[in-house]
Amino acid sequence: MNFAFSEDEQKFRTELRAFLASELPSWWRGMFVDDPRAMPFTRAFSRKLAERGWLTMAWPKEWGGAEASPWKQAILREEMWAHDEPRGPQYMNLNYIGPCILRFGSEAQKRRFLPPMAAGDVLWTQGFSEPGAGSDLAAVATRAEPSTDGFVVNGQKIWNSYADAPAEWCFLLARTSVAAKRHHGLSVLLVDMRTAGVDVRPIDSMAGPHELNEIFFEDVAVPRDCLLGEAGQGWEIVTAGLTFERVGIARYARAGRVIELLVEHAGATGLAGDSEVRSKLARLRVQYEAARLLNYRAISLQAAGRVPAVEASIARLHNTQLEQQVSDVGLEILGLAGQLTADDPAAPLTGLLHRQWVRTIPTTITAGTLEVQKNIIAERGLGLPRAR
Amino acid sequence: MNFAFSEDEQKFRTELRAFLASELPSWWRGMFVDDPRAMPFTRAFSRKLAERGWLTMAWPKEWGGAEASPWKQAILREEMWAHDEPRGPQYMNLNYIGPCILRFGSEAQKRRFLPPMAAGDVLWTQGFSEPGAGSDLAAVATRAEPSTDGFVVNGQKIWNSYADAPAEWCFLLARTSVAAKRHHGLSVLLVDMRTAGVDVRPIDSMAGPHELNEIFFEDVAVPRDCLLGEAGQGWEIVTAGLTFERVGIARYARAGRVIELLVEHAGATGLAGDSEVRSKLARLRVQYEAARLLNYRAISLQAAGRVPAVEASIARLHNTQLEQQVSDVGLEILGLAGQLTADDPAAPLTGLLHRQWVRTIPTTITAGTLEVQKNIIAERGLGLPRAR
Amino acid sequence: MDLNLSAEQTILVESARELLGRRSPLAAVRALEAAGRGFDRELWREVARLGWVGLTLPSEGGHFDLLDVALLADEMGRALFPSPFVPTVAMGAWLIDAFGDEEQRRRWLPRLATGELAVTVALAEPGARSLWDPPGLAIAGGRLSGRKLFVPFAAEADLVLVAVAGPAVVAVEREASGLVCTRHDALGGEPLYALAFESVSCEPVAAHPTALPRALDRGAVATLAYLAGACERVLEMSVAHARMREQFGRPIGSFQAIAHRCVDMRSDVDALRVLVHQAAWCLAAGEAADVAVASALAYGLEAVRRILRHAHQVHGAIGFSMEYDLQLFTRRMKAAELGWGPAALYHECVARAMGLG
Amino acid sequence: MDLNLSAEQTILVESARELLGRRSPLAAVRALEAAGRGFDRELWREVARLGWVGLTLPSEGGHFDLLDVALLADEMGRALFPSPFVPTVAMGAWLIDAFGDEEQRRRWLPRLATGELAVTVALAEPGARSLWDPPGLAIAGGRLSGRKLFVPFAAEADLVLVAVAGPAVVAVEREASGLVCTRHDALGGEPLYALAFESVSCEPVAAHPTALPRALDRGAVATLAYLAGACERVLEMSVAHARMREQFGRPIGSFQAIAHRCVDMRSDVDALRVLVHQAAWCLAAGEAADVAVASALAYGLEAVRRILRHAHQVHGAIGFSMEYDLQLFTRRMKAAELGWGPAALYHECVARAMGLG
Repeated sequence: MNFAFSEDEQKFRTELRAFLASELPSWWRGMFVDDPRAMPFTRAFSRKLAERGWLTMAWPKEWGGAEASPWKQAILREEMWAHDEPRGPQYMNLNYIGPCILRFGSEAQKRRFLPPMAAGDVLWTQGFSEPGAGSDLAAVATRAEPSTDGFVVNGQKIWNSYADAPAEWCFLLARTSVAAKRHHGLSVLLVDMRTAGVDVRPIDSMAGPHELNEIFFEDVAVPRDCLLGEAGQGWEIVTAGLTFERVGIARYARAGRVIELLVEHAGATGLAGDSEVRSKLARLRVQYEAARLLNYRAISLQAAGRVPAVEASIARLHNTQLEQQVSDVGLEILGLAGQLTADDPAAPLTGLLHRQWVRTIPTTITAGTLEVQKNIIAERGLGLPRAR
Repeated sequence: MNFAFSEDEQKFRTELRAFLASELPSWWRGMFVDDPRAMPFTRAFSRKLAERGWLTMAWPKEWGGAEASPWKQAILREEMWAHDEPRGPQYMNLNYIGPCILRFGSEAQKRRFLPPMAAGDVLWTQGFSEPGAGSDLAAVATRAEPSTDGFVVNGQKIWNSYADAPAEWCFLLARTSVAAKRHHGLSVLLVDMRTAGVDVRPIDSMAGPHELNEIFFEDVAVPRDCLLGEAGQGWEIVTAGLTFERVGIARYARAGRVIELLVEHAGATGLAGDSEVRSKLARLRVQYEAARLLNYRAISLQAAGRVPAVEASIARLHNTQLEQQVSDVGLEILGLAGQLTADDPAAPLTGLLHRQWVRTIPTTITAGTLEVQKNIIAERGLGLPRAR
Repeated sequence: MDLNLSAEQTILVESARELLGRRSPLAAVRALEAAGRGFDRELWREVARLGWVGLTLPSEGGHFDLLDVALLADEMGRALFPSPFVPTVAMGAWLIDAFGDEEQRRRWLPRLATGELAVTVALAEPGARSLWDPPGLAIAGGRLSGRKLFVPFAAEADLVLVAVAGPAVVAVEREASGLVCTRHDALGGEPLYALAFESVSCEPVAAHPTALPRALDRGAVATLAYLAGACERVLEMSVAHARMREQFGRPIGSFQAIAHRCVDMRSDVDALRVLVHQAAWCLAAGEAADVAVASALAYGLEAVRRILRHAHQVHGAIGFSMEYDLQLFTRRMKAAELGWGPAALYHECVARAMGLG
Repeated sequence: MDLNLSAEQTILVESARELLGRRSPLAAVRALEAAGRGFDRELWREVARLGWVGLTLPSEGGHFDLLDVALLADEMGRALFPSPFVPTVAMGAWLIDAFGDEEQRRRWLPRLATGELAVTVALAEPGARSLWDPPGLAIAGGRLSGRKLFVPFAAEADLVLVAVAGPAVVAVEREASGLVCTRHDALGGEPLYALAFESVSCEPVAAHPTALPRALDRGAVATLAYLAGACERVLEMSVAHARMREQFGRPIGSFQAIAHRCVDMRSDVDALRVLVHQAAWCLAAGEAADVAVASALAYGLEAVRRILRHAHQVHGAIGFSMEYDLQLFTRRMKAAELGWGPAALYHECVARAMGLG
């Protein structure tokens, strides 16, 4: 065991911080604010990362990566999350859509889809949830009926982040067989969002723009070569993808940064001497430490070539609850002025905590609710009978 | 609405406190300690209460009560619980076994069973749980087979508090019909524990003596006139009884007393200035206030002639969790010395918190687990579908 | 001791629920917010005609007390009724009635009771962490200068009661010259304003040192009652969703993880409500109320936070879409939690009252 | 960064689990407690022969560090192995090795490593709320007088390392005249003693001001590792019970309320363990360890409390019957929580280290 980063890794972090300091404009507050500059910025920023080889650094060299160690990748992730994720939606490409294509895709699919991701040139959205299939993803009803040259898709997806960004491609979970029950009949299609019959409707959300959309598919033709893996393999692909994703989000790094800013705020306002504030911030720091190390544990397993399915879910439990705690306690520490949004000049920390708080409402819901995470741990991690 | 006790009620409380101050010996620490003086004391004390008309004061005058208001009864309960329940197991007689006999019993049963209770002359135990029927009480398998002059009982009960006190009677839930499914075939029998074939075996428990016993019934003859209500009415009787019981326990009063003693301890040891201790004790006080008022809400409904089924369960949730919090936080405040039991001369507050803590392990388990309480509230209070 | 509603209280509550359900549906609440307005003055006059505004003013025929104010506020919270009920009725009417001089009472109370005169209160100043921070504004030559923040409904109020150093309370006409009112950009749905006073004419209303803290107690209790009502509605929405929404072939409310969240909400709302009733009763009865008020606040502010987390967890993604109503509650409730927090203040009050040094 | 066990560590852990499972079943733990004894000296010598006691002593052939001590302690906690491992190996061996003079090291370490010399530490004094309260006992003319409380295994130890004013550490032979050892009546299963010193001969071991706090850090980390192992076993027992016990016609582990309690336990144990490993690694590597140690303690002490409540709730009534094994864990874990608490101490350490004044 070793709880230190290597010199090389520390140097990489320093470089990244310098890069972020020079690249992030002062107005940058992340993707989920109403600022027309955000989306173009995030695309340009991703291209710059790609130029430095930092966008898909963990991927194989063959596909535009640098085969960087999981730890360098973790450092990259931490720095990005600590700075409001300037890669925007592209973190999904690197973390799980790309890796799923790497693992399950044909040679032709890899050649077609991976280079644009590695170049920071493409936005993807995921099409999993439906009005009738949220936690119960196996109930997906969107139909992909085999046609002569591929599939015809009909159905509706919902809660699709960034579909309106606009996303150019969709990682779609659809039913290719109605005969096979539940998850057995599902497949993943890679759908060009510019195909006729695809209609994206944004859903206005508390958590900010881009968070929620609906996607309607009406007789959307998807060529056969856009089926990922085999027909019926959708559940396996999505499960693997969600595991990648759980490790792929460094919420703790964001929380850690917010804690630092709260400590500064407490120092500046005299609250550092308030015992309740001290104790609450210390408690957050301890939770942060636990969340960070549990992520590191999952990454250590990855680094050793193992799949940290349960460990990733446990890390996610800690990370999501940490984020909620940080935002609740942070607002409490700001007090009255915590209500002010970034647009109010009197907002402390430029409205950071308010922004953070609205973002933590979906935190324990999207990409698998807290309850679903716990069911996974109970069944796969503890061998308990399926919760009914 | 009125949140004050009347002058008359306050006077009653003052009288009770004076009585307790003169009657409780300095060694009294409640029933759940290894002290041979405890059981005889509690019997003598109950008789003295009975002489003053304070034992079954809420019962009808006809049956040895004083038809006291529910509020006087609440005051009595509070003072008893705050002083380690010197009535011992007899609180069960007044709170629910007696009332069940009053409500479901024949005239002859009332004449036979109520006067000894009112005189403080009899101990009862309850025979509900079985090895295979805990939270799932409807699974009771103890058989009461009809015989020519009554029933013959065979089976095993478990976790029976005070059966070894020794209890003279058992309020037994048994299956009189195997044809009727689940709770439909259950009946309540009033069983003389001195009948041949009844065997009580104490189970050694962390929570102290008398807490756990097993009762084995082997061809135990129970006369027909010891069936309470009708055959098959057992579930209805037990459900009513558990509702009586939930209101009948003033855990908050005990917790309130412990909080007072902790405040005194903090004052005496200089901990009163420790901000963490202040905040934790204040938090307990607030929880105490909530638990107390929720009990009062249930009693207000009773006083208005209504059955506070869901309200009693909610009060119980608060009371049991309050007790656990008080013991956890109390031990934490005592620190190192919190480990010491009453038998160690250095034990702070004569080992009170240690005693309190071991008692709170069963608190959220016996008489319906926390989970069962929540299921009741979900189904009956909120109209949610049966939790499966 | 009796925690049941009286027959008269039951009628008050039931008629309020009926009226608010009919006249102030959530669509109307949304429309006011979209229009950038705080409340509907016409509807305010209407409820004033029913006696809701002069409720506690014997001079205006009111014969109710703070407990009844709390019962009404609870119903208003259920409906998220946008109105200056807390500053005007729970705080302003009481300050004027209890401390104003004869002339002030004659000048303001009749118009207040008919809904003509909407009153707000200006408490916090820049840098304040809570509403209880002692006010620092000073009066010089009968004139007021300085800033107040987080003043509810200020743009639509007629009279502003301003907490000043002392502590004391002075009144300023909303239209007085030198008073500038700027809207905050805040998360709650009801408008809050920053007020800048530049040598604004004011008149003293209350100089007794208990006037301001007691007015704050009353405002806190009425707000908590409003929150209890809002929580109740959020619970109803959650239960309805849990019964209707199916996953894995059955209603999600049949899963214990969801059902028990609803139960925890039920348990918290009930506790909050009895604590609020006790605090209101103690204040109304002139009993020692410090522990009761602080307990209700300490419990309530934390309960609101738990309840919102539960409600969103039960609802899933639909809960944070703007077209669904939960967000209206979430934002107002969170704003009230921050507005009256932090809970630690009240734990400290309770600690002092318990005899902890 | 690498949180995986090394191959050598894996062997250490696996062989410890095998040996403890075979040689120290819970029945043996019960028997020692029933006999009023702290540990089995024969078995202690046996594990010493395997190198567990001299683990960190290069002079005795040990080449492991505190992280390995933590890994072993974790296995011991799983088995509730009754032994003076924490005071002797995590604290005593280190104090003597790092601060003792050449002669002391020669005199004690070889016998310590073979299990001949069991060492305990005497820290708390009457009135102390925690083990970290600064010691007040003073040495006069090379002799020690006063009282120490909560000393583990004192009656069966050979050497007592006593914290004295300074802070410093002195050694006292257990059999020294003037030393009286009285057993506490305490809730945990392992014996604790009050020691009364009356002009007892002692010799200085460590006078460096960091010796005692660092020894406490080491003891804390080893104890937390032991607790992590105990929690792991309690979780296993809970899961086994939840799978086996049926109510309403199905295993109770299929109810989310029960399943999610088990998950919360899993999540707490895992967090505790990574925090403990980090703290042990920082101490062993000579890195700044204050935040790491305080975080592990702050988290661990509260986690133990949560885990015990969950475990009992999953088990129901059988969980508090003495014939079932859970109570063995409950009592030892609760005693350790109280022995090393309160968590607030460590939150304050973290606050200071975060730069909060």
